[in-house]
Amino acid sequence: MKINNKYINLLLTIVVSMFIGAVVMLILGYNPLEAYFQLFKGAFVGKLNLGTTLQKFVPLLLTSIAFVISSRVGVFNVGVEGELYLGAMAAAWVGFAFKGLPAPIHLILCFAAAMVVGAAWAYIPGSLKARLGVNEVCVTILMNYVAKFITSYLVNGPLSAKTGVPQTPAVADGVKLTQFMKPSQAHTGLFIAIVVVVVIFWLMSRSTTGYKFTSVGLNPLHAEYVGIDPKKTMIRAMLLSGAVGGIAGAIEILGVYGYFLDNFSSGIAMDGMLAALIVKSDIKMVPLMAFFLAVLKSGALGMERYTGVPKSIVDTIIAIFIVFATMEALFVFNKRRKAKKEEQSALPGKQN
Amino acid sequence: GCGSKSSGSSAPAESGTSESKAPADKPLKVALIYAGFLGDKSFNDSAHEGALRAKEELGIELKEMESKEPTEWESNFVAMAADGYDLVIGVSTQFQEIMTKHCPEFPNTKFALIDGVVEGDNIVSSTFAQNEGSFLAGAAAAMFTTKTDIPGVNADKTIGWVGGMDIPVLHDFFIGYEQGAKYVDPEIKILQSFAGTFNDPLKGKELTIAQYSQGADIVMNVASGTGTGILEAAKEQGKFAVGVDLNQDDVYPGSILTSMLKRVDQATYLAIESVVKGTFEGGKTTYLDISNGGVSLTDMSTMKTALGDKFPQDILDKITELEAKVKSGEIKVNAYEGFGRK
Amino acid sequence: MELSSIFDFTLIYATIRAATPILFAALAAVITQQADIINIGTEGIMLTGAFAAVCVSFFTGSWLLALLVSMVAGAVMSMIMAFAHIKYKADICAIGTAINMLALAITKFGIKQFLGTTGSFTSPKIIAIPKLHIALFDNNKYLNGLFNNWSMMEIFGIIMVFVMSFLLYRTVWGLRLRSVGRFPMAAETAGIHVNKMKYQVMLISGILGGMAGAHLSIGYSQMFTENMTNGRGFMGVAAMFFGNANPVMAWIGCLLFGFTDSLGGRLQSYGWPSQFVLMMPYIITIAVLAVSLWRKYVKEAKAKSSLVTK
Amino acid sequence: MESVNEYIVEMTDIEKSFALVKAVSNGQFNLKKGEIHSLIGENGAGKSTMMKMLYGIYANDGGVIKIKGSEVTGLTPKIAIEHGIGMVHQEFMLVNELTVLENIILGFEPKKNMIIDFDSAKKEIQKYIDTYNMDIQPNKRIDQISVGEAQRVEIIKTLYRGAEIVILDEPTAVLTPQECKKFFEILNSLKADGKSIVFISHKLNEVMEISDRITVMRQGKFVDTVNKEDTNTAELAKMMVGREVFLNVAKKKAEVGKTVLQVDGLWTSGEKELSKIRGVSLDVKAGEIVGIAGIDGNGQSELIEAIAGLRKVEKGTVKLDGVDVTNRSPKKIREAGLTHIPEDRNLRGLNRRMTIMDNMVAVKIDQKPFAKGIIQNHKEIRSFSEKLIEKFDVRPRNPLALTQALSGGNAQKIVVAREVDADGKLLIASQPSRGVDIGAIESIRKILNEVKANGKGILLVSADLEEVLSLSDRIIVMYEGKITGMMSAEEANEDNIGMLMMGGYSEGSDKIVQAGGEALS
Ligand SMILES: Nc1ncnc2c1ncn2[C@@H]1O[C@H](COP(=O)(O)OP(=O)(O)OP(=O)(O)O)[C@@H](O)[C@H]1O
Ligand SMILES: Nc1ncnc2c1ncn2[C@@H]1O[C@H](COP(=O)(O)OP(=O)(O)OP(=O)(O)O)[C@@H](O)[C@H]1O
Ligand SMILES: [Mg+2]
Ligand SMILES: [Mg+2]
Repeated sequence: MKINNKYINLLLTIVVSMFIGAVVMLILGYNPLEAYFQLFKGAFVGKLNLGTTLQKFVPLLLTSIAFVISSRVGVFNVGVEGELYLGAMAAAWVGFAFKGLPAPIHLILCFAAAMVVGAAWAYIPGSLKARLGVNEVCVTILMNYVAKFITSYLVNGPLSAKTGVPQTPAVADGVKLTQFMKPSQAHTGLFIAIVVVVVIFWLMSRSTTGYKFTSVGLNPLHAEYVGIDPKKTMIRAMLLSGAVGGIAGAIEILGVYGYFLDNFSSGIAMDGMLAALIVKSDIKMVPLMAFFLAVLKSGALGMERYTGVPKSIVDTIIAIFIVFATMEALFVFNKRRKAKKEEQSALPGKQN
Repeated sequence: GCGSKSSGSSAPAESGTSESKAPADKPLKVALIYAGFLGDKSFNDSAHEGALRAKEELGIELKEMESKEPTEWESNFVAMAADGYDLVIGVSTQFQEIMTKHCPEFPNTKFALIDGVVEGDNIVSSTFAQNEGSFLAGAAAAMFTTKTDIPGVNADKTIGWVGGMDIPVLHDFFIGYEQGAKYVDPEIKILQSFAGTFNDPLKGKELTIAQYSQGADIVMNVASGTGTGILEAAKEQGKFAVGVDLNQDDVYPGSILTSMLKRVDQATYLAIESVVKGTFEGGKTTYLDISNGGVSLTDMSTMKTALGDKFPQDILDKITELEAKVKSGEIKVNAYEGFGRK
Repeated sequence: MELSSIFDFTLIYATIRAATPILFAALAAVITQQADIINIGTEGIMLTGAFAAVCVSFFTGSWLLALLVSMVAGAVMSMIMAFAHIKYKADICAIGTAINMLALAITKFGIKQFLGTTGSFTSPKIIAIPKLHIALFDNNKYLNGLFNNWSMMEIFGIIMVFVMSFLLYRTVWGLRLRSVGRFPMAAETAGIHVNKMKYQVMLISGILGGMAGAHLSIGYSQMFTENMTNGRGFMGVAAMFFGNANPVMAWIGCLLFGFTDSLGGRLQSYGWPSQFVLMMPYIITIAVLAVSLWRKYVKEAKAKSSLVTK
Repeated sequence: MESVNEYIVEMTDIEKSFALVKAVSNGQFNLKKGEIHSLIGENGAGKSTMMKMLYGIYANDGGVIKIKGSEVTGLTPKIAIEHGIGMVHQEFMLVNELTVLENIILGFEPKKNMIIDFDSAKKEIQKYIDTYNMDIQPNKRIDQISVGEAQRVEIIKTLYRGAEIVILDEPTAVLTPQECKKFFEILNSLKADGKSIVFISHKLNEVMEISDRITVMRQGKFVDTVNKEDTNTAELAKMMVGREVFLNVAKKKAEVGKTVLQVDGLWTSGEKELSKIRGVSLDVKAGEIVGIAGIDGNGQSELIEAIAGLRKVEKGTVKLDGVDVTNRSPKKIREAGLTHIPEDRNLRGLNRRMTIMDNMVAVKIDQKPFAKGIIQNHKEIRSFSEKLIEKFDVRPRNPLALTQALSGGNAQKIVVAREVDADGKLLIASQPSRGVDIGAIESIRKILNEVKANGKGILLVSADLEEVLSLSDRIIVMYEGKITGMMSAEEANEDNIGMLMMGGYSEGSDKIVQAGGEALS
């Protein structure tokens, strides 16, 4: 019952945002039916379109899961973007610097490097928070810039392909993830991502690791008292989060580009974080929301390509969509909302 | 200055609605794919200008796709090629890899790459000798910085250079600039900064002011969107700047000595024209340099008007002289790794 | 390398200049944080304010009107957030991020629709917020470099730090606000309308964010560029956390960042690799934060130790 | 004499449901002007809910609330305050980061222009401090004051707001006997000033001592209102629980075995200067209950935390069953045989946002059969917790219920069940019956005695002297982070222990504190 409500709510929210988007388009003199048709088409119809949706879905899914992992232990990890960049760079470096290794081993090495680097990067804000109580939002916002500059330095300096484009040499063909649904850029990284998400889901809901994360996230004092080290656990969750962020980067590099391109992610992880936040880090809803955002993004491309609706309006409508999608209680009817509020406010207040 | 020029940009987007079942003599369908957005007041806008000229003069049908997300560049590119456009133009070096990968898949479509080289029967490429243009700019700046009778110019032999992101092509600009300045005066000091971004004018402004405070009185802008801030700093501080890509002299008349023109518009126009006129020659690379007017400085007329008789005519003379020397090969301008005539 | 031209007296004003946009954003985040709301949407609010300011200034030629309208525009954006968050239970960070996207989109749309261009817009018809010019200082190089031509907003930013400290720690409203953020039930049982307070701070935050935007587009510069905030809103949030939601401490964070940023601008000119110089302000800010908390930690541990007698 | 008008508050046929529970189904409560009226009932009986409706925190679903004879609807805390109602909540409504003064004036600040007039506020508050002889420090922050002081701050807060009707929800749960005595003096002088007082408590002797009338509730329903003169504790207990209650379980001597806990010269940090532990030595043997008596905040919490690995030991050793566990991790210390009922069930004892099932298994999460490697076996966990729920009579019987939805007594039972079942060598029971109703107290005491009989050692800490006296075989008294005395249960009585708790000496104690603080054996 309760779960059903959640999905229905989401659906209703989407309908309302579409309606409002339509009103906006009408006011501006565009035909909403055609625009939505193209949005739909741009996301689903044809290999290129569907493939683009899937290709965009992969990093969104992984970065939102990375965010969810850290939020389990109560860490608000804005730093997935940095982990993604550095993980991508690590994968690219292993990918081109160790050419000649047997492909499967090479591929595993690429991912291992990305995970290690991503995890190491996440270790910094994780341990600062766990040991000194340094606010992680502050640190991760700042660290994202640092990560970007580090990769920018590498790709323009020591690891540059020297082609005039800020990129690394191409990775070995053996480690490139097979693309399917050509000419789109969808690639087998999708399946890797799904496996990662399933593993994480299992880890969070069925394993002692997940239990410990949840326990620490909800009440670190209690966790400490029953013998779970909150600091260690917090750092472990950040390591895992970073590793998943690194995987996201590796998949982008090995699946989409084949080399590291300076500045390749324009806020992928921010969108991932958004997907996670909209559904309040509910791990079951996250893939759905990530997919929804991917559909919007690739549908928007279609809308831009095949209708007269200019990009700026497409962007506006997408943004309005998302604003409405965040409103969880939009369809909780008045009386129930009040009851809900009462229950929430009756819990002893947050007294840090 | 340039702001108003691009105001027509909404028109082509509308014309893109492909009511495609047109008769055989339908206009040529051309798509421009940008690695970024229009409105950068430099590279992209310049290509856009060329395309608009082609539209006006050659009557083509134009579609432009902008995006700052690298993954979308590829899908935009492929979508346009697959959608039956006759000519698809990648407006950035960034399309090199994408075109190498996808152009063979569309043997019946023609492609053009601006600011990079891709081999292929159905592709034309064009590259620029930005180092040569910058050489002239550097020389002009180096001479200008000692003209102390112009208010705002100090006696220090110091000039500045502010770039956007620290990427290879900007180093190609810088190498030429440095060489040009040193050619005029070996003792000159050149301050170099990167903003780390192509779209933060405020950062550009701050860096420029910092260079002014360190003795520079003229700063070259190689920073796309960030550059608007560089130019504004010049005006606000009563100092000077050098524009880039497009003619930016009249953005702040009297503050911008000259602009280094990189005729992206010309390259774009020529590519379109070759298809319209049937002279398209797959595999050809056009190298736009000083000798063919692909890069140059403006005639400084705006500055001349602003300064009146204080305008240092010797700079113009010297530039003309240097231009000739570069053309004749007497001066060889260095290029950054991966650039220069191939 | 000449140290004297790097550590020049102009570095002081450069620091203020670089810190001011972040400072306004930080104050916008501080005030909501006091009510336990993380205002991630500062970035979008600022951008909207910047756009509104340029438009109004361009069309009416009045900077004052432009400033007012930018405040209203910022407030509208923040009230959307407040409404979604308080009434419809939107996750505050989600709606904040969404607002950032919306602001980016509508300003992009607006620049085309109202200003008839794309990307960026400058015009001599944009009237800037005046700078305070004191003719008396003109003849003294130092006084002139240090104190002359400050933008009104730069002065106002500093004033706001103290006004906000006063509001938070001296007034009735501030006391109530702090209780709302820390223990809403306690506030509720003292007869305080928690949600009303939350709406109020969001409104103030929107106004401040709008001003921050106006400062960017008609104070510090006279132009509008797509996404011209470029993460300054986020930096403001970071500064707010740096200062633990205390206005003065957040200001210190902004100054620290502004100082290292300005210093970096000078160091680059001497051939330091640009990326390292550019990442320096971020690293130093993290380091200072970590070290100061570590010192606090050590101090507290010492105070609690049984081996130490007071 | 029983005219309607003499009631200052009348609540009739009150109903209130939450999403899952009917908290109050037939609530009746009348308050006379100038009386102290106790409201008693088991945990979850609906006492707090009734009073929260009167204070406007919850809206009542049914029934009528009259204040001073006229019906009021749409109550909010603000309106309630305007009607002269003040409430001291079970969980203190004090903002930690603010000062005592700021907390008191919150919502009713005196101002000069825009600025808070702290001076006149201080003067006003000083009046109450003087009148009722309540000792508080207005400039301290809440997190720097003791629980007893926080209590007084809460009362002054209601008085400052001009309350004529003062609701006190379990005010004495956290007070020591001495503090309690003082507290009752305050209540009596308030009453003398014509204030009407609602007093919620689980401690029947207190209720008998202070009240004029007593209302009993059971499972959300009104049972009866009686005059104090017409009743006694046994009858009240029966009304509350619905059956006879036996609190004073006969103390059975178990066979005393080897030492399970040996603490030697322990020094550890403290939250306050007075609670720093400076050289404490003690031991607990198998089959005995050692009680630690002392006024809250004299280092008991710190001592327990240090033993349990939750606080760093700065000097000295802790041996558990012969194994040195000084400064080992809580996990390792548990592995060595420690089980621990912590003093604050909400803070440490439970994860309130996890299910009963998850809480029951919290200390065994890595052990077979609940986990194999990192794979959890939810079936085993569930059947295990169902067993414990049954055995310890936790209500509701649903292992998937969140613990935050449980009443205090049932929540405490979960902690007790988990720790007792963990079957260690030593059980530390810190305030095991704080805020728990009389029925639950009875069962918890019974359980502790069983644990002892099974040959475990128990270290009991309680602010409730009666509890320490009735359970312990040996009693240790702590004062300012040191042990001031130790005696066998036979020697102990309220007087000599009370003296030691205040830092004095007692003839009965066989250990004397030396200047350095190290206790001599
Ligand atoms: N001193 C030790 N001697 C023997 N084995 C040890 C020792 N310390 C740790 N181990 C073993 O190493 C493994 C990991 O150690 P640890 O105690 O850190 O567990 P953990 O996974 O960190 O627990 P938690 O996550 O609850 O903190 C466990 O199997 C533990 O039993
Ligand atoms: N906000 C709430 N949401 C849901 N259920 C609640 C809420 N508040 C109280 N309850 C439930 O209502 C019932 C009555 O609770 P109440 O707090 O009034 O009991 P009480 O008599 O004060 O008990 P205690 O002595 O433990 O404080 C309990 O079953 C409790 O779980
Ligand atoms: Mg000079
Ligand atoms: Mg209660």
